[in-house]
Amino acid sequence: MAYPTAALDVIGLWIGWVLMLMIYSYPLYKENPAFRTAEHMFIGVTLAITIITNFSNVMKMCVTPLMQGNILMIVPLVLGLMIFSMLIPEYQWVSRYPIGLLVGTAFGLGIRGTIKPNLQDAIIDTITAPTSGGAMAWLNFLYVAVGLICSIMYFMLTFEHKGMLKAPTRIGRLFIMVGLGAYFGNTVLFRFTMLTGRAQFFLQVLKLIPM
Amino acid sequence: MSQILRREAVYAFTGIITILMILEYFFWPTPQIWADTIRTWAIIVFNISLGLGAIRLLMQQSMNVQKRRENWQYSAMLLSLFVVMLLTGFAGYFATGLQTSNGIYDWLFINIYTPLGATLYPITGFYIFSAAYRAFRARNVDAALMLIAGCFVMLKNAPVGEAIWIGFATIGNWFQFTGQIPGMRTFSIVGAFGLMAYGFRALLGKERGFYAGGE
Amino acid sequence: MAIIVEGRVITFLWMIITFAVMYYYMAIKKDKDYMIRTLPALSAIPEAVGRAAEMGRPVFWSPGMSGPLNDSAQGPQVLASISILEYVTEECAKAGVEITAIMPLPDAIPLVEETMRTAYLNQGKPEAFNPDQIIFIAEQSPYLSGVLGYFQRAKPASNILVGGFYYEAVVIGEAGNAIGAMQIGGTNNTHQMPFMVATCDYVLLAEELFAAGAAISQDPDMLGSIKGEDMVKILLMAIIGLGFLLGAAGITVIADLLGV
Amino acid sequence: MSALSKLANVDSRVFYWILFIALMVPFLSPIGFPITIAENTRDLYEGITDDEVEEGDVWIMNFGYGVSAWPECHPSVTVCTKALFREGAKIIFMGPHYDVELTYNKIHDTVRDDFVDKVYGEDYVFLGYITGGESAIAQLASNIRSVYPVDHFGTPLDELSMMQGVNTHEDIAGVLSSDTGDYGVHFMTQWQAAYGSKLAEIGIAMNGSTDLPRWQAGNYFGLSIGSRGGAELEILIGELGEATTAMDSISVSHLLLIFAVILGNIGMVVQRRSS
Repeated sequence: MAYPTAALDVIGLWIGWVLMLMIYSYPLYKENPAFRTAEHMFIGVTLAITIITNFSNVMKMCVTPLMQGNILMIVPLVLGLMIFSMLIPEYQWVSRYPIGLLVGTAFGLGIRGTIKPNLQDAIIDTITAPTSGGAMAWLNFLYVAVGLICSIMYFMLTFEHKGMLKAPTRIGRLFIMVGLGAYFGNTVLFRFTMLTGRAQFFLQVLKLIPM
Repeated sequence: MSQILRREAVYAFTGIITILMILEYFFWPTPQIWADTIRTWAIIVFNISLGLGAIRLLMQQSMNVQKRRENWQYSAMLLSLFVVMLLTGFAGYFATGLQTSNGIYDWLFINIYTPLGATLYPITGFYIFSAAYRAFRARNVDAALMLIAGCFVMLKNAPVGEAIWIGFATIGNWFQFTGQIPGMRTFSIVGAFGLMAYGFRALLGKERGFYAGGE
Repeated sequence: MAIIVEGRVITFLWMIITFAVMYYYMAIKKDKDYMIRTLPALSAIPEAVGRAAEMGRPVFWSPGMSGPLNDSAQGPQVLASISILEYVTEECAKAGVEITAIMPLPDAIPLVEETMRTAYLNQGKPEAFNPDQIIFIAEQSPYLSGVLGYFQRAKPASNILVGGFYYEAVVIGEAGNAIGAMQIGGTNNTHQMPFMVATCDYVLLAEELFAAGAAISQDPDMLGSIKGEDMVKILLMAIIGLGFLLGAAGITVIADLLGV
Repeated sequence: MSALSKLANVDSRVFYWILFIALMVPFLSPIGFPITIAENTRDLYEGITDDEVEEGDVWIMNFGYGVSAWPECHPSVTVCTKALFREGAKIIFMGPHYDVELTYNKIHDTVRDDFVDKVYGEDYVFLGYITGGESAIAQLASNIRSVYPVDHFGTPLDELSMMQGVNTHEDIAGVLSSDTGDYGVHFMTQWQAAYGSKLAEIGIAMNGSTDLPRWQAGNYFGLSIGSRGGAELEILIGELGEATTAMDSISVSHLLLIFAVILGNIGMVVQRRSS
């Protein structure tokens, strides 16, 4: 992307740069009016974008087909508007029907979709012996199977971690800690990459590095 | 009658939809029109329901201004920017079907929303640094294991790790491709069970917390 | 099993077995009261309130950004968090400790208010509850600023950070550390668990959050289904163990069966 | 309090300043550490090149990330878009974020040379914003036109030549989903698990830990993890770009963080000993 030349674009670029500094004045200094201004600007702009984007989506999916003769589309339109009864205490119960539609669909699709990848495929991969990789591959095969059994045992919620269960559940928690540690390490890469993008933008606007 | 309409009918309605979604999957190889209709309606209702959060936020911000609460000026600025963005966006939408066809909306979208959106979320990069420094401490065996796994994965992700010592990448790769698998796979399995438990209770009409004001 | 779509037979069987076992413990064996195992984070709540009483400082509760109650992933976490809030509020009412709730969830406000009012009522102090103890701040960043500002002003002795947290877990957890608060965390969002483990003294991981909610509410259906889940987990562990041994011996019958 | 135990309580802002400056230095004087390719990334690249993709195949590219995650996801999406276009595949762009149009404009910028001889409606289409979570992705598998009656620009799908006869999961050769949220998981549960659709995740590093077991179990045919995956893909396609440039800053910042963690732990040990 080249450095903008049109006046409005250059102004826009520098406004974005200043807004960035206003936001980062919070961690780099402390919570202050500049941060709060930029933050409220973001909420106001995002709110408008949210309303318009969803409005146009409802028009595309529901209202336009309704006006083109698809009478059934009146049902989701009415159901959708029923959700706003949440704002009127004595009619709050009316909103339970659209919520019921959302919850019912979410759980139905969730249940039917979660079993194969999260249970079947996961177990098949865990119990399938390595076909190459020598001793280390077999050690890893043992590690994952034992680790998985102990970690699941940790999440037995109606059996006290005592007696026979004490050792495997304790080991299970350690396997979980290793998982969370690796997760933490990967999260650092994600967060720092986003911040790197901002550091790059900082220098680009100052023309210290190319856009 | 109205009590049934407020409770039992709702739970039955939710349960039936859950069951229909499940039956379609197991008893028909291809999606069915009646299930398509339910899903399409759910998407539209979900779209419309997003307006609820927006209205609540607007009500709160307007109250701040009306009652001159502390920092009400920020709310006034938020509302005025919101109105400008909304009017110009709808002007563009009703003119061409695309809100970004309006010059003011497009300019605000590119030069106010984008930099702020690209700046606010990465603020977590700062906080993860101090969280790692302050909290990532080997207080006990659990924390020590988390610390070790985290550091080796970091040294594997950053190219400098391998440049310093190839062992960092080897050990880091072990944690990435083997070490974390039991823990992470357990969360997927336990999450699947949790979803089935909640779904089953909702299906039986025994899970009522989802509805406004609960039971 | 020709009526079940090919490739989905085992998925169907797995669902039916899970539901049947849960139903058995929810409905048929209802007389037996199931107990949730000791959850250190739950046992630490009286200690957290006692600490606040000693230091003369408030207790703070927040469910995190979570999502709407009807969100199938975040809704259940908010509901479990509100059950825990009831228990914490009762302990606070008993000890005469102030409790403040800051939350960004508009649709859960009635439930939170109702829960806290009931908790004070149960302790015979209905007049001690003030709706202003519940502060609603929408949107993630204002919510964060509000919480951090509250920490600076009130310096709560104990923080209860339980629910569907997003990246605010890092910020609030670390800020709570900085003011020396005792922190009890809990979430089912995997992406925030490392930060809670790092910044909190006690943590409810994944399903432990729902188990804590059930242990407090003593909802028989919830307890029954959790008991049912445990039983199916035992079956699962048996399959993994047997499958592993057979797999090591080159016998793939279980893996093949699971793929049907 | 001894100097060493003070290490455990350095004001966070000190680190924040050092971090932000440290992130900039490599942009001014690049270092360029070598980058090895991970197996999951290679599987992704090989799954969208050579005989894995046929001329005229229709693929979905889901922009499941917003402007804030551009540095993390966009380099990988750029490489994968180039690779698919060069194999003659047709691409449906879509996404669940309000700013998906900005990401669509950006892909035109970062893949400019490959877009030159591509025609909208024949080689690629932009369906735009989608919401509704798992229901929307499940319905997309069943009937694209019920979710998208028209494309982002208001053109009915029936008027776009590449969309003729394309309306269900069966008509889609493969899905590439790049997510900060859950839409990639929705494609897994409602497309890959349900119909065996070919699916890969171009994920953020944070989700790498949950995505890796799924790649190992075969739910994803390939997986790119964060900007590191982007740098590896840039090497595989032979055109270094933004992700490779960012790797030096990643290296510096990661070293800084590990140094701070060590500092914090030393401070803690000293504090324990002295108390």
